[in-house]
Amino acid sequence: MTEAPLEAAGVRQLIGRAGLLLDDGNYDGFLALCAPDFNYRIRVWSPELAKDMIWLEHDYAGLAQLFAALPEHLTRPGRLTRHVTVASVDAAPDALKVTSVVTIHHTDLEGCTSTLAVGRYLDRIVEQDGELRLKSREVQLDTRDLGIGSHAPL
Amino acid sequence: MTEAPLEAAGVRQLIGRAGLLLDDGNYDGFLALCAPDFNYRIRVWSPELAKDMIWLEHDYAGLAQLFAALPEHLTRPGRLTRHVTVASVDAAPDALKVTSVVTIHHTDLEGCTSTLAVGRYLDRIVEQDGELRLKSREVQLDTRDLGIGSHAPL
Amino acid sequence: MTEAPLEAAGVRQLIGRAGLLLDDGNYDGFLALCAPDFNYRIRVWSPELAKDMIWLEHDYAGLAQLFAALPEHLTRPGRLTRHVTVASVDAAPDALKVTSVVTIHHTDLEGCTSTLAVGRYLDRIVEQDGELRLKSREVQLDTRDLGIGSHAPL
Amino acid sequence: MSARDHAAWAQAPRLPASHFVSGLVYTDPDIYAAEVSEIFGKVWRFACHESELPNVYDYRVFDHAGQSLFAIRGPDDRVRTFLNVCAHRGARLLHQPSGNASRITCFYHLWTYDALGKCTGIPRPVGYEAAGLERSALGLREVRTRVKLGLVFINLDDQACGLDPFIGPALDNLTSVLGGVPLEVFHYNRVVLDANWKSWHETNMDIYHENMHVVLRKTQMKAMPMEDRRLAVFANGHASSGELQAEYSGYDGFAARGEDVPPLPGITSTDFRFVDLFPATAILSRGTVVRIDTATPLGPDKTLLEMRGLGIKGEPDEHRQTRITHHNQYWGPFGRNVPEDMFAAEACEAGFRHGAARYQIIAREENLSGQDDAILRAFYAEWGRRLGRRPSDPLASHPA
Amino acid sequence: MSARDHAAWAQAPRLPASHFVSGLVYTDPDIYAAEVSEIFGKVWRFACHESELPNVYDYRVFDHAGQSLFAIRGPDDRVRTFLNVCAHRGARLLHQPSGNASRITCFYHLWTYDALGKCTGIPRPVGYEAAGLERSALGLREVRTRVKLGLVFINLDDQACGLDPFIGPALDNLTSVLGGVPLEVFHYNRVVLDANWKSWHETNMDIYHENMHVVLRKTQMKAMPMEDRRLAVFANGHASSGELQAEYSGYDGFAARGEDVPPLPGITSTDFRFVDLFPATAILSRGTVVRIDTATPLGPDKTLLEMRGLGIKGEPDEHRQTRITHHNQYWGPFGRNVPEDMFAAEACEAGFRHGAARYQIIAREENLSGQDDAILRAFYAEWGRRLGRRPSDPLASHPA
Amino acid sequence: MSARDHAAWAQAPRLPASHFVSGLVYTDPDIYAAEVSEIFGKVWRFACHESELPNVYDYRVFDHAGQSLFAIRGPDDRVRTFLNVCAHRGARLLHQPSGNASRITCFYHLWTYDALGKCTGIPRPVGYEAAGLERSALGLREVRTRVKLGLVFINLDDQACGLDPFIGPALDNLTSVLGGVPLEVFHYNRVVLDANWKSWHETNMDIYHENMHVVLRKTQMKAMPMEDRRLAVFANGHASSGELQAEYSGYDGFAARGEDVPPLPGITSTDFRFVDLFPATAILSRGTVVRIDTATPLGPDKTLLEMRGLGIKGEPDEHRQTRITHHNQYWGPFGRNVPEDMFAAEACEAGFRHGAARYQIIAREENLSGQDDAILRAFYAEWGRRLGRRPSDPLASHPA
Ligand code: FES
Ligand code: FES
Ligand code: FES
Ligand SMILES: [Fe+3]
Ligand SMILES: [Fe+3]
Ligand SMILES: [Fe+3]
Repeated sequence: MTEAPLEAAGVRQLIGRAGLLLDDGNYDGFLALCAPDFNYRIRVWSPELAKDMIWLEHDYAGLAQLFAALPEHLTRPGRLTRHVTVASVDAAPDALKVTSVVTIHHTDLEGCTSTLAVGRYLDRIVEQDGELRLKSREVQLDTRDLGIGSHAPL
Repeated sequence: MTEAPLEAAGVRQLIGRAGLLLDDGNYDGFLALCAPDFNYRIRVWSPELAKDMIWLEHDYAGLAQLFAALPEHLTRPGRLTRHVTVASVDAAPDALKVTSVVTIHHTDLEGCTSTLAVGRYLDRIVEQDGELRLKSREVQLDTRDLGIGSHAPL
Repeated sequence: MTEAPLEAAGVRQLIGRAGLLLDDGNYDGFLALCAPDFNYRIRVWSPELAKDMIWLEHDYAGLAQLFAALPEHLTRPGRLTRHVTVASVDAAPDALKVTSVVTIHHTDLEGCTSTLAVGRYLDRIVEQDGELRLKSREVQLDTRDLGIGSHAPL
Repeated sequence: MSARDHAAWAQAPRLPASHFVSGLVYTDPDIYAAEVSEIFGKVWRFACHESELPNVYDYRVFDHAGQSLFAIRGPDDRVRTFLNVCAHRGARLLHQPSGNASRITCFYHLWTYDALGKCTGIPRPVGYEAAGLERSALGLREVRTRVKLGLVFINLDDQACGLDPFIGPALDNLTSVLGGVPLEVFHYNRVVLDANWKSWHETNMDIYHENMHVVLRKTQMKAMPMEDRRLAVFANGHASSGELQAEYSGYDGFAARGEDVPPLPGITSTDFRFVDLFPATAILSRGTVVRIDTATPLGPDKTLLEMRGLGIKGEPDEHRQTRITHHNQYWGPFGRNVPEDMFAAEACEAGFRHGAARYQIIAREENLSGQDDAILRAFYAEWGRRLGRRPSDPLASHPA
Repeated sequence: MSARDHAAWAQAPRLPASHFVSGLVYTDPDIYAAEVSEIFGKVWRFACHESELPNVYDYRVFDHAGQSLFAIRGPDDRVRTFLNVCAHRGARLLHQPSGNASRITCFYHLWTYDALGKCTGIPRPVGYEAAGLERSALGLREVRTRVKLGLVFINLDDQACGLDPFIGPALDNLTSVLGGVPLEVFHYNRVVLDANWKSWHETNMDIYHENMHVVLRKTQMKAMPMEDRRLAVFANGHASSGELQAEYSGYDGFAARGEDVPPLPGITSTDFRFVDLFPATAILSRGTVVRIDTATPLGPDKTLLEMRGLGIKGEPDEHRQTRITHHNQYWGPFGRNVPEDMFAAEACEAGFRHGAARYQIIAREENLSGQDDAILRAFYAEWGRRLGRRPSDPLASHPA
Repeated sequence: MSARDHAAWAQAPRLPASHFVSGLVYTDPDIYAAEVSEIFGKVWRFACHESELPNVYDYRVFDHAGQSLFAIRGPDDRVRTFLNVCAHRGARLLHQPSGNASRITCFYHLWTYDALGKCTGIPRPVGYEAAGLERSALGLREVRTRVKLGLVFINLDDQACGLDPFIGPALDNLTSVLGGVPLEVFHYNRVVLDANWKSWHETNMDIYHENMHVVLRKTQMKAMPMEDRRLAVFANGHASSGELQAEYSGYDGFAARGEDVPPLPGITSTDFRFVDLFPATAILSRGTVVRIDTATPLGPDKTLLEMRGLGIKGEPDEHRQTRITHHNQYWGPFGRNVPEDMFAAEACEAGFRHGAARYQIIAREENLSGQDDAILRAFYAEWGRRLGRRPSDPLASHPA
């Protein structure tokens, strides 16, 4: 079960930085942490349908298009604060499998903060050119009522 | 004060995994992380009585009995999300003493999330057969109003 | 990007411990983690003024005076729970630059918990006499409505 | 005159009464209470899709007019609906949003019911003999239920007209889409908006706010001029449009849409049709997928919104994945379109709250082309008829 | 007939009026306001246990009828209770839930009071001389307080009858348990339930929901047949049972219970007794421990619940630990029993909210054995008497 | 007599009616509604400081009387204020708290307005021709706006008297401080308090609670005896004090204060002056800095508090930093003074809620020296005049 410490530190760093960059709306910075074959997905379990649902899915290019389109969209005013803690790191043949717990708060324009969503990040991380990169991220949301929703990834 | 990095990584892994397993209701998995002489306790300070209170206490066998009984009980519907971050790791003669901060959210059947409780995990961790194991966990809750309460450990 | 694992572990330990000490109102303990030239600051962005604001700033001596004065002040009853997760650690010539995400809950005297504030700690950490020490902390609050406010640092 | 002082602002617009609406319809608590009883308590309302109850004894719990109900498929394959409360001491009966129950047992004292609402068991019935309680009189409250084109409708009013006369021809342009092949819900989400239910439904009744959505500006504006678009209004407050078009290549990343999965029956991949059912249901199809949304008022400024996405039942996995992609491009919590409508509904709520905005103007007349306010006027005419109030002056003494 | 239509559902059950209760008693705001003033404003109500105020000047703050009060032990060792507000400008006086204060100083302008409620100091009193303010008229509002069997009771109504006539013989079966040796509170927790206060208290007044609790099914059901259990009802809405039994070996892990610590005076380790005091206090003993719970209404659908666990004052540590274990097996936020009752209370609230459930049936007549609804009927009879309303039809014009 | 029973507690104090206030003024919903319409709907109220709108087309959004408004600097450099809602369908217009907009475009259907409130554009206006809608009649609702000493005031009542007669001489002792050199807001924070707006404003109207603040005990108490302090009351409910003193060396760490940055015009570094403007604005200066706070009622027990700190526009960075330090020593969310006043306001709210506290006493008469209640009496006299109610008995039938 023990993770190699070097990898553990790098993984925490990667996941931590990715969260800060998304909070800051630094989408170029976030994409720079992703591998070219990156896949992003939001998966939610529906107890109403007794099914998994995909609420958003993009590859690297699709995500880049989405980020580029954001300024033209009407979006929820305010700021998100992603609090991400790595919970487990497992070696897999092709990548490290990392599970993090994430709590996302929203602060509105009046400075009031509320919990927007909780869930997990299921990340696969690879090493490319000596750097760790996100190869995929699946956001598993426990929270399903997200208010007016979001154009940006969580 | 510096913790040994290998232990630190393993400890974070153990604590992180334990949280995920409890969230998933994987109680066998959780017990597999516990030493045979495991002790679990929920301690709460009562400012009304100016006393510490024990709200739940079990040894390994008692906890196993509790887990086995859960399906027969009427419990709070929904899902808990334990967000656990290791705050300090200290060497002690017989075990590592680990203090984590924990925030527990509850998501109801309609997908709305609220904060259920905040507090700390005070864990003692030992190595057994080459694996780190929880020797004891004391949950110190700051939150005392837990709604309808819980049959399952937090 | 990879942080040296030894430092990473020590940094997490330092930040983690500092949070526990503040929660416990152990201000001497907190000051013992700070360098003599420590600077503490709370910075908040005002979208109303389109300006950064400083809401509190103290050097080591000023902070010690503040802590000493706290018992004489009328303060918010209850307890704070700081949940701090280190997100990134960067080497800089004179210090490690550490960014953490922080979620602060308040539990009132009746045991009910609510989110008080979210934001970041921007810390600079140095090694002195073989120990890591906080050289500065800037608290960047996303939350601006803090209820009745606070005499104590967040 | 440029800006207005209080007197000018408070004055009703110099327009026909049908062409403006008082802001009080969104905020007044008595009007809200009347809406719950006189509208939501008396209309046929979409509850769920029959694919959510595929098997005998499948049930689905939902909220309506402040109350919890459940629809359940009986052993005769018929879907019935009941209030979700026990006849004994009133406890909520079913706690999961969906499931399968051949016998419904109340957790509290174990009274049991069958899927026809009959009370089938009371522990130790002898205790009730002295008082003369009859088990046969203790069934659940059944609510009228009809299925049309796969849509399960309910009505709390036992005296209301039937579903077909209520709907009339309003669903006609979606008949083949909804009824051509069996559909299945693959997406469901619910959200509580800080908005009056009508502010939400208005986003479905007005298509001339297209400029608000960059995704519509880029895919719809040029696909068909507003002047060529046709709206239809029907009796009972319903409306529809069956002739809208989209050019998906207009928006970065959407170009593939339309060639990658067959459209639903009777529609093309670039067609866009919608039906607004009074009071608060909208059904939309963008060729390859269907969206159904339903608003349930929770208070003058709180609305539960439920949104469904549908594909073809039993279709191959790749088709389903593609339909989900199509759905998510516009709809769902991360769609390019829907969050903006929710933003608009909440922004109108904020405007009317505490009386800042006094009136809204629905005065566009364009021969039922895309920029006409006719759908909104038809909605408010029905609203006024049911409440016995004029939308333009809803607190005036009611007409006798 | 199986299921019911609206007309059948809305109709009152064909039962004697005493045998059913309208759902309006849980939801109507006027009824709620009347309950606060006519019931909670006029009854003796359990406030705390005297062990929470062991020393002179110990105080304990609590809520009652929407207001904050505090009980304090005076220099004469007598416990008195006061409204927790300053006579000057109304500020809350005591902010901690408990403490010790020989002098009570308001933080705002430093007016001081003693433990008898007298205003003992006003800074710079000369400022009040012109207006003729008399410090002697500025004491705190004292609330009637009586201690019985260690239980501190208060009454906001200065004209109400005394505590003893109010309680009558209702506490008799717990006299030796509560009064045989000095007890001490070791457990306290408070929780705000989304339920009407009566929905909660009903879980203490109905023992035939035992089937809901797996722990009771396994430890009580076979220990004593329902038919042999005896309930008692008393004047003023109280009730009790003194003859229930448990077999703790029935539940995994509970077997040791009973041999590991002596029972309280006058009760055995397997006895189970309870007393329900009108309006909303229950005292239960399972041989080795005592639980006291008190409900304080905060709104029609919000209730503050306070729960205490008691052991023997000064007992050895191992005894105390064992009693805590016994307590926690059934009670407390992690007990096997209590969370399920809270679930039931909230589920009934959900059922009656917005009028889905119309009536609850309390029609079991079994000669005061375990499945009788007699306790509930006695409670509602008293409720009706105090409010001047019939529980079966509480919005009917009141009897003159 | 020491403590009081209910009858004594409920009795009005034996004082002149001007010398006490009923707790109902904080809790009664009808009184609250009357305050919103008769006070906040009719007075001049501080909105923001002109430095928040330095350039043409700068705007600032704020809340008042439950509604959103915005002030905007026009091309003629004049500041005007408008309700922040679109004339079309009522949507909120501006969403950011501040910004710059030469043209205001509603996001929903793109109606546009200029900085004078004129409706300058409606997409496809032909649609409105049939109904005869005139764009010229569709301007925004403008609200009266006046700037005095850099303070932007607004008034929702078009018939109210002018700003100058309303303020009278109340601001005189701050004329040079506010108007001597251009000031600039460097601090802004808003917080929603669980308190009635008057409970907050009372903390600004009573200076004899100085003992509550350790920082004032140490820096003010000895700087000037209460007897020597002078209060002034003015027509329309305003008040001020221009002659208070502080000795900053009394508090650890504050000693440097006063030598490190020049004071504002016409005041010394150790002077402390304040003005309370009816109904809920306070302006305070501690020599080197200014604080302005404004309370906006959100409900009987909810108040939005906005707090500003001001320095000299264009001053050197070191000066600004020092002023910020001075500001933060006492004020702001982490000041030594302000959080304690918020604590006090919430503690009074808690006391009056649900009627525990019945009256507050404002009976100190000390010739307008520091411990006099004259400011509070002047405030409540004006309050009573505007509402047509007696503060001591506000639910009595109103005087005709
Ligand atoms: S409430 Fe359902 S069985 Fe009693
Ligand atoms: S309010 Fe208590 S002393 Fe003034
Ligand atoms: S609501 Fe503003 S343009 Fe339509
Ligand atoms: Fe739209
Ligand atoms: Fe029970
Ligand atoms: Fe003050």
